[in-house]
Amino acid sequence: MTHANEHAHPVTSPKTYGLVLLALLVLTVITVQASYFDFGPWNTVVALIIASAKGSLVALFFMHLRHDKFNAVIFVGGLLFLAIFLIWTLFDISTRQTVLPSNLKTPVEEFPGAPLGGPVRPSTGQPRGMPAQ
Amino acid sequence: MSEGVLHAGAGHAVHHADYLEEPKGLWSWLTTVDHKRIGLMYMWSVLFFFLVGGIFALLIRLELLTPKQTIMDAETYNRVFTLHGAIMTFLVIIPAIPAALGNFALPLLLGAKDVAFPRLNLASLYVYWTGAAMAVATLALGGVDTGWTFYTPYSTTTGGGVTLMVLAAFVLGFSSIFTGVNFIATIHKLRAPGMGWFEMPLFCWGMYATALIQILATPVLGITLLLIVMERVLGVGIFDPQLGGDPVLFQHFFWFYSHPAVYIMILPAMAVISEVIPTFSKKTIFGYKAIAFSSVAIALLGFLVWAHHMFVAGMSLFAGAIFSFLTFFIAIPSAIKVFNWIATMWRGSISLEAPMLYAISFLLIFTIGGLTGLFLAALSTDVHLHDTYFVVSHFHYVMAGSNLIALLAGMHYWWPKMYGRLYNKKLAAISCALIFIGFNMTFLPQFVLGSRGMPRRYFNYLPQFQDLHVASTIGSWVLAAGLFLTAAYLLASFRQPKGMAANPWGGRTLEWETTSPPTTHNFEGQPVLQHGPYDYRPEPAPVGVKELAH
Amino acid sequence: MNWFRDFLLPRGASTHVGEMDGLFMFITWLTVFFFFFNGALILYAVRRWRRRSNKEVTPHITHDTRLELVWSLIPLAVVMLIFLWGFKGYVKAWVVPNDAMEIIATGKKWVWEFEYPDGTRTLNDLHVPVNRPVKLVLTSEDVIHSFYIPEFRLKRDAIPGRYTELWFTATEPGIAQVYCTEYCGKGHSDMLARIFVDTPEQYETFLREGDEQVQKMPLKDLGRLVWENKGCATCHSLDGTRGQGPSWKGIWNQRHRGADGKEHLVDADYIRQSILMPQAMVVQGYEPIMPTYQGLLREREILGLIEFIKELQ
Amino acid sequence: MSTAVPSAHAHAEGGHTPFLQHHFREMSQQFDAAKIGMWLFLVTEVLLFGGLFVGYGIMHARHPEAFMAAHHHLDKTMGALNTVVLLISSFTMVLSVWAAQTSRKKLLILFLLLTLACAGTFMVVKYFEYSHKFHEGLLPGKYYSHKGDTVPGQFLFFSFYFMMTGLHGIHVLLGMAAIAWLVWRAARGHFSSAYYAPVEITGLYWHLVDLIWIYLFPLMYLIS
Repeated sequence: MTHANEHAHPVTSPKTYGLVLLALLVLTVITVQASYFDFGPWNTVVALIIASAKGSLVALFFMHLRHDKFNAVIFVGGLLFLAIFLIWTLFDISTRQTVLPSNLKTPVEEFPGAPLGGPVRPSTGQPRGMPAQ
Repeated sequence: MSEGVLHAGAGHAVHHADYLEEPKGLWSWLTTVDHKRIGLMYMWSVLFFFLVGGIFALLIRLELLTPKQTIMDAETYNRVFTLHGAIMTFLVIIPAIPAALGNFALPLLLGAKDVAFPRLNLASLYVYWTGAAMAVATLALGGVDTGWTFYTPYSTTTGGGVTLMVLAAFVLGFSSIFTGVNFIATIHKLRAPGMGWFEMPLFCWGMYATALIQILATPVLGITLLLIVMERVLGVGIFDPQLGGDPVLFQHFFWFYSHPAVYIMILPAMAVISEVIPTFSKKTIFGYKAIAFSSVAIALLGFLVWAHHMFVAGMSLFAGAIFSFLTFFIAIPSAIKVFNWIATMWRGSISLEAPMLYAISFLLIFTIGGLTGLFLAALSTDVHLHDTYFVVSHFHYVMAGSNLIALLAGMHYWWPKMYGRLYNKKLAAISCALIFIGFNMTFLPQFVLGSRGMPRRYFNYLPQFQDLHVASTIGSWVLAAGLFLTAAYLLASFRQPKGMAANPWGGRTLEWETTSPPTTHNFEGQPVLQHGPYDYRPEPAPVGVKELAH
Repeated sequence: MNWFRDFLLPRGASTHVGEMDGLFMFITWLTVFFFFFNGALILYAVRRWRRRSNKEVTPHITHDTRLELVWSLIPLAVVMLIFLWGFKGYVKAWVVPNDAMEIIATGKKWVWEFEYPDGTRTLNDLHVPVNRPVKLVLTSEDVIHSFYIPEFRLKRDAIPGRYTELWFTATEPGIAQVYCTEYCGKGHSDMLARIFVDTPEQYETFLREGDEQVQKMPLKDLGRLVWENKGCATCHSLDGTRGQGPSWKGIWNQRHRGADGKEHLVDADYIRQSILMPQAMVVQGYEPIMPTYQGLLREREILGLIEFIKELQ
Repeated sequence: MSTAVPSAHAHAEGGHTPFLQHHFREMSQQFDAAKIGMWLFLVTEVLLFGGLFVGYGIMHARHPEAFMAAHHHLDKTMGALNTVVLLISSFTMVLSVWAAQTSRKKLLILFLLLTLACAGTFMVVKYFEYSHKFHEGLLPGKYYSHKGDTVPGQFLFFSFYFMMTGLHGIHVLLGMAAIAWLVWRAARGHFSSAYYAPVEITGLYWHLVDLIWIYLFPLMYLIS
């Protein structure tokens, strides 16, 4: 393993940084403009793709990951575990069956007016902490 | 430091001030950045809380002697088992080996002068003390009765000091993260010259794998605990079904940390055992790479399986199948390790010193602890056994049994290095036997209780379970007797003068090449690795530490 | 080796038992085998190669790939077998037959409430006909509970805001114990219920007139039974100790000060109202946490409770 | 098996700076260790915020209408303004690292102060946004008292809004403290091409704060 000296680290010129900033600002304008268009279910995806492009620019240039493979592995590894966290949790939550008792007449809202097909309050008994009549 | 005195290897008896004596005074200990002193302070703190948590455990067992109320009422009982769990998990088992033994031994094993960030290391100790003080302070607020798992919505609706306890666990998380960051940076950057990744002692691999989990999992626990605080203080609604939240989501958040955290508890134990067995078998470790990689594999696979804690929480068939399937893969690296350790003993020159006795005891207890995990990974048996005493017993075998017995193995192994003194070997053998018998007496009956249907966290129970509870309670007294005996002879060792040889066990790792106890800067100069960590071949070349001009 | 199984496991009384018990015993024997196998290897090694002199030289064996493969692949095969076996049983326990009779079970601190297809309700006592598939739809009103029947080898969490289900076919008449296995506070260990596995005739009678024995009982004994079985005992003591609710000892004909500041005489009407509309009058210093028993108690059972309380002087 | 690699030559090189800690052999080792440490810490930060992002994602999927309706209370212009301010602060931060790398002391202090100014602007804008929300009763959890909601559950969005931007805001404040400390040290001439690890790792932290905002901005202000 070679030990680079502290002053031997590659120095990026301010001009490059300026261009990166410019790109980031342009992407910000794009993402704001894109929010006025309706891509249907892809809205969030588009927003996140643009955010990831910006994030990559920051990480690669401002955080020097371009020249820093080792720490890039650490960082990407961290993101990978975040992804596992999200995907595994979603996997369970989204594959749960919506079991409903057959005698459930109307969905009783969990809070007033909630248009939810999912969780409902049980049909019997009083809610916890209901004030005395 | 003695200037100009060169040590060419083990066995030199030139007396100079060691890290225990120099500098002197309480203040110098409280402000020290020496990893060895921090490790010792961690160790004694952990042992103190082990005593506290252990007393709670004895109270629990005493209460369960009879089916109805014995010595306390239901509310007190709930608080006592919560405190037992929270103290033992967050204050004892998680820091036990990494923060105490790891801090003491890791830099020595790597041939480094200190960990990469000594001040962060000290900060971690103070954070630990702060968290511990907060956890104890909950007693003043009426205790906590949620169980250490803080399941919502119970934990967000019950009274008492839950908020403070949750914040305490949050703070303790930082101490764990600091240790993890420190160890990874240390292992990457401070290995002795000549020490490649595969010349590292396996203890370091274990610590590395542990540190990975500490870094990747602990922050999620942090945010989960903050969310509970927010739920209690602001009613933010994310885990509250009345407000549109989902209590099952909490379980995902919690187990994303807490399942890998189980490996924070077992990997360091395996790390210690991987040092003790070759030393006392005087034989090179069998399958070095397999053991090293299986540590990392356990650490990483551990992140994929947490949902097996939720098989009976209404999970879909498909999800259940996937999580069960993945869980079984943890069994492979664990099995590899056990067989590799036994293979290391094979054709060795086995010396049954106290650390080796504890290591053998670990092997047997871990065999039971590991294999009973299969019951809980398999779907149909888990449905029957989940949340019963079977689970209680299984995790005590893995966490309490394996982790704490490995802690004892490590303490007995490095005690001469820490203090330059030796304990009474006969008493050590007796107490090791007492602990082994007491432990099995306490927890074997609990497997049967569980498979017969005794649920966990029960204050009252049906009379049919009493016989086994009585057996378990008596076992807990035997276990306690063994532990008190250990404490007694370890403390008694301080009455002897310091005079241990540098390498009393004939170990081949670097810590044995400096004096016992070491000086503040561990080594005279920078040690350079001359042979592998478990190389017991007789060799003509001079062994070990070579001096470098400083 | 049936004695060993009978030592480890409770009586089996549902169609899920066979699958689970077979796997359970398989892993048990595996554990026992490897414990003694590893123990024997260690013991042998320690006896055979005990150190006699510090000068002993040991062979330098770093690894043996073939051997290591053996002890990686054999465990792999075994655990895959266990996975498939466990999965098979789980699928069976998961897929509810179409003709299953549906009963709704609601957990609340610290009772189980059951609602039958015909609208009958019971507390803590679940009556099911033998040899007929029964589906339980579980939910909770407050915190998470878990419905556990060891003799059926079944367990499922009852989660507030969600419904979960489990099903079984009870195979022999008798009584099976139900436990709550998700920690839910002070009364967790008293949150017990019983499943009465009835013959078809018994079940019909139950639906018609409630439990047979109960109908014949003297009123005050019935009152005590209700107190024990319907969850009263969790909060109301008989010996004057303060629980979640006031003790019943000596309250008959006494005056209670309510949260509204008014005094109420404890008489039959008062007791009836407290049972059916508990929130109408909460005794000062207690939380308004008692659930209503409207529709849950038969008239005779309420009379029984009144008689029972009368006796507690 | 590798043989010994003597590294004695490193001592002479590192020995002249007073900032080499005793347990490191040379400056580059110390610098690399500090960077690894910082990156590991950043990973913990990512997972800390990650928990909130996961919670947000799942609650959003559960209550899409509520989140949609609630986000209209946020001001896109303010959010965009803050995004730009933070991006510029990242730019000035990276320039201060460059100034330190090239031993330009005055520029280093200037850029650090500019970064501080941007961070301050960010917090001021946040202050106005928060006080506006408070005024309208758009508070988290049980304090939510906004009138005239058409979709229930909007308070959930604001629970996340305040928790996520609040945690982010705390990080901005901590970053400001760290940068102020850098200014103090830079003024004393501690940093040069031979030693600038604190500037570098504070910069990394600061960019992460920026990076998190880059995701918060569309998720909070721009969902549709």
